[in-house]
Amino acid sequence: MNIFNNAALLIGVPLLFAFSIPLFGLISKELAKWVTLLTIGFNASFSFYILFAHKYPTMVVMGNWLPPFGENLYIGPVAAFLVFVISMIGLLIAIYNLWAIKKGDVIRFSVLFLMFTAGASGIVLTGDIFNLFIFMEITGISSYALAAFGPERRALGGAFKFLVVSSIGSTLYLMGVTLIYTQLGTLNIAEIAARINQTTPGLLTFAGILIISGLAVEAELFPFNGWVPDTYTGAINGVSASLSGIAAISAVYALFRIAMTVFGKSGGAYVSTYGKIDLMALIALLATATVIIGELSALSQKNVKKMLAYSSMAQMGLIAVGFSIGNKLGVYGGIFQLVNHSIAKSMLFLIVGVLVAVGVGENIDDFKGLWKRNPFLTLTFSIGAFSMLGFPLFGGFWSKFSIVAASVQRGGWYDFIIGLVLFASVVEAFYYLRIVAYMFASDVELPKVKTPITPAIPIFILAVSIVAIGIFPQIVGTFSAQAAGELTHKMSGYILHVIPSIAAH
Amino acid sequence: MRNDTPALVKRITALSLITILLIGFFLAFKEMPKGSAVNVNQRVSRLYVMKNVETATKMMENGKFFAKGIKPLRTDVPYTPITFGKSKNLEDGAANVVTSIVVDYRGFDTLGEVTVLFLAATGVAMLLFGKEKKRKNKTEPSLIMYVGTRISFAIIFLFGIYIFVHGHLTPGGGFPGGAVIASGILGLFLGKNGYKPNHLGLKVFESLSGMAFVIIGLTGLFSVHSFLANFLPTGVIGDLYSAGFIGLIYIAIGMKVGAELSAVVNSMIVDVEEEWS
Amino acid sequence: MQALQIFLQNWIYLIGAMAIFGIGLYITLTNENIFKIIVGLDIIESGTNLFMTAIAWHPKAVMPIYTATNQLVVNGKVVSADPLPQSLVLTAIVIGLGTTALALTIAVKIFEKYGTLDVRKIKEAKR
Amino acid sequence: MIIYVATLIVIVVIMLALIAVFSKKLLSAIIASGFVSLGVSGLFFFLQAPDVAITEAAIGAGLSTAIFIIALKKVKKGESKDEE
Repeated sequence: MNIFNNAALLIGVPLLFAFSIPLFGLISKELAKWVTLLTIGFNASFSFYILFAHKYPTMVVMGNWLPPFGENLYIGPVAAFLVFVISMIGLLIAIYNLWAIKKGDVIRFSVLFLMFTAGASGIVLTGDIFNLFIFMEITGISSYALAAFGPERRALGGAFKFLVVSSIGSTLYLMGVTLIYTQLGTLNIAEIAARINQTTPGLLTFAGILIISGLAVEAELFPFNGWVPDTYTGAINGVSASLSGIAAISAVYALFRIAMTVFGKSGGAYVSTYGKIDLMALIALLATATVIIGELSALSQKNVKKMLAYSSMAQMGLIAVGFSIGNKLGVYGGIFQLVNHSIAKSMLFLIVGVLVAVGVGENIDDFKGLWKRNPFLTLTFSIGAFSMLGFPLFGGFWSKFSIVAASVQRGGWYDFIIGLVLFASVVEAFYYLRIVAYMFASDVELPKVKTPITPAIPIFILAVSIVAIGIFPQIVGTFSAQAAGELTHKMSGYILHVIPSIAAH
Repeated sequence: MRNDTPALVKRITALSLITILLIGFFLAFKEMPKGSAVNVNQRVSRLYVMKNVETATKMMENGKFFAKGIKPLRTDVPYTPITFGKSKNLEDGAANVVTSIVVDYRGFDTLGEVTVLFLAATGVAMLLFGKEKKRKNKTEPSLIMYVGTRISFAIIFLFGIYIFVHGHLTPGGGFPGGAVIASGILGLFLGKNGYKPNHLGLKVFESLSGMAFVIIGLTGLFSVHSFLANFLPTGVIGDLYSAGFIGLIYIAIGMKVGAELSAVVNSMIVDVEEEWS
Repeated sequence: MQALQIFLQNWIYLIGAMAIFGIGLYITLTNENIFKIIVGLDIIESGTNLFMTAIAWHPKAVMPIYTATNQLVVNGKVVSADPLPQSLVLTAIVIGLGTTALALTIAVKIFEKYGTLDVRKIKEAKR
Repeated sequence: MIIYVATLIVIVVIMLALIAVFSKKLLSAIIASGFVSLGVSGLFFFLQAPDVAITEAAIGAGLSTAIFIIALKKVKKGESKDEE
């Protein structure tokens, strides 16, 4: 057991500064934004240190009570890597916010954005099933408020819908957790995971369904994703970017941490779960439905933001399909796709944000002839679109390829699922390429637009990283492979790192 | 659901959904221990009640805690009897076991909980941000109301403070204490039209008490090498000055919750004109 | 009479919690008025809290607070109600208040901007 | 014996919740939900959870209802228009 308690600063420092930002805000509005930026920057550099000094797998013990008695954070390969990704995306969006958020209550917006990022990191880090609920609520409450922020009134309807669906979801999650507690008498993920076969199958299955439907709300899986299009379209673009680039990926991680580590059976060629029905198969079905519904709905959208929202939904479905295949290659593809999606989708939303701000607009027709108006944004948008489609030389290629290969490896009815997913990819290719074609091949003559410098920095960095991942997939690949090892072998990957004394039995 | 779904269809769908959910719950309840079968001794709370987590930790490290089939032997953990007003230097000195769990054994949850409330208050204030309009109530509250709320505020305030200072001894604690203080401030709003609390003071108070919580946590990290660890002596169970840092944290929580909820009430009551400039 | 008492001890709190939960869910799912939806969420919250406290209780439980007369441990066995779910409920109550306050704020803003509390009209106004 | 009192309270609470379902006026629905919270906080005493009971009474039944009513007051004009 490797304990590195200073990693608690990943949560402690953002909290300290979130509480003190109102005081900084008394001095100046700009200072509040910079404090947020620097705090997220601290998180990014600290997680970079953990990742590259190879400090993981390690554990943080809270209040000196060792698990399973107290609460703990667990930093395995998945958590270390995802916290780094979340903090980096958060940092880049914070840079964008320096430029984008000028009106309204900037100070409180900064507080909420900071805690949104920290909460998402907390979801990834935590080793306690109830603590996961708390972090879900931290991320949730800040995202409801952030989604409702903005001068446009359409933000409010989306935020309200999100709030209602999400609160019902978290209630269901809490009830599932309580049901498990009645039988096992513990809330620690590692102990529950080790003893999950001691519960009765009916209760276990029902609790699993409750927990998974609660987490599926934020992971945007069908049928709990009715809020996605309205909320993403209504929110200001920086918030949409962070919802799809930060909140969604932490929620998907939590979903599969529960499904694979807590409910999963280890030892087979692929992960399946205890209980009367196989929860992984259930998730696979939901995810496939999500992919198909998302892509088909995206096809008919006239508004680029709404299209991106549906596409985001579909991508989350694809990620979930990758994870739910349950073999190592599938999880590898899922995590790779998670990172690609997070980078590309947040970049696309930021680009739309810049385009709206400089007066181009957010409808597909407004994108006509954009190449002549602003080559930089056109190029970066195309890079993002190509990565989404999985073109070779772009990040998305490797992940989509691994997911397809994994499902072929697994065989059985996954052949059918991957057929449907590939069909949906064709639909996706159609609507993304339509925009790209509009941008390049239209001869509409319109005045040029300038790119503001500040938001161009994050967009540029994200675009470069997509191309870099496409050419050198091992940047993400090494970590994804380690992460896949952790998620598919729950005993050696997770439980023994948290409660080593279980090994004696 | 779709916009144009008729009300009847909507109701039937909702009813069937709820029925399925409730049937699932009752099937699950049948497998759940009920009534006298609920065995607290099999749960991790046994260790919290007996305040012997440290013993259990040692047993776990020696490999004596888990039996064959990974069943935890929680009932095997030895205990020393705890007498109210006599037992000294327990690992957690709070007489109220719920408090000891909320603040000490699972203090990290509570930090998160305070954050959730803080974020909710921040969100409310952010959405209702704008230039203040004058409140125009038709009727001014009577003099009795005015004087009465002012006098009762002092009593309510004291009662709130009592609740959170005694959080480790009696039922209550930071959250209800803060809520009581906020309801006192709500009374002040009702007592006088156009009542304005000191906004700057509230803000500073809220920030400082929140920071105090985190700083207590960080002190634990740098003195006992664990975030939110109890670094003060725990004293005699039942004394006012016992239970280590629980009192301090509950004071911080109480003040923070009071300030936050008052801020929520304030931003809800005051009419503002939105400005995007 | 004895059988009835045992039945009630085993089931009444769970049945009550589920009934409150179900009614709250029904309100939330079927109503168009934003305030009614939030009332539904509030009631769901109460139901969940009751459920979580009910699983901590057994008929011979005492309250989990050490006092001069209250013995929590008798013959090496804990006889009090389970304090852990109770502390979780404390958390859930506070989180529920936060959600309610935020929801109400959004509702007030929606009324300011759309002039209605009807969810359907908000959607129509958007297009 | 106390279980019969608890049963009675449970029945009352369920009826209050039903009032919240069927009431036409928003104010009565809100008050009913406040009383549901209050009833539940009474049940917490029978469930040997005084901490939870105090918190629920102060926060769930007290402040939450107060915030509801303040918000309702802000949209008072809309209520008569919206109710069919």
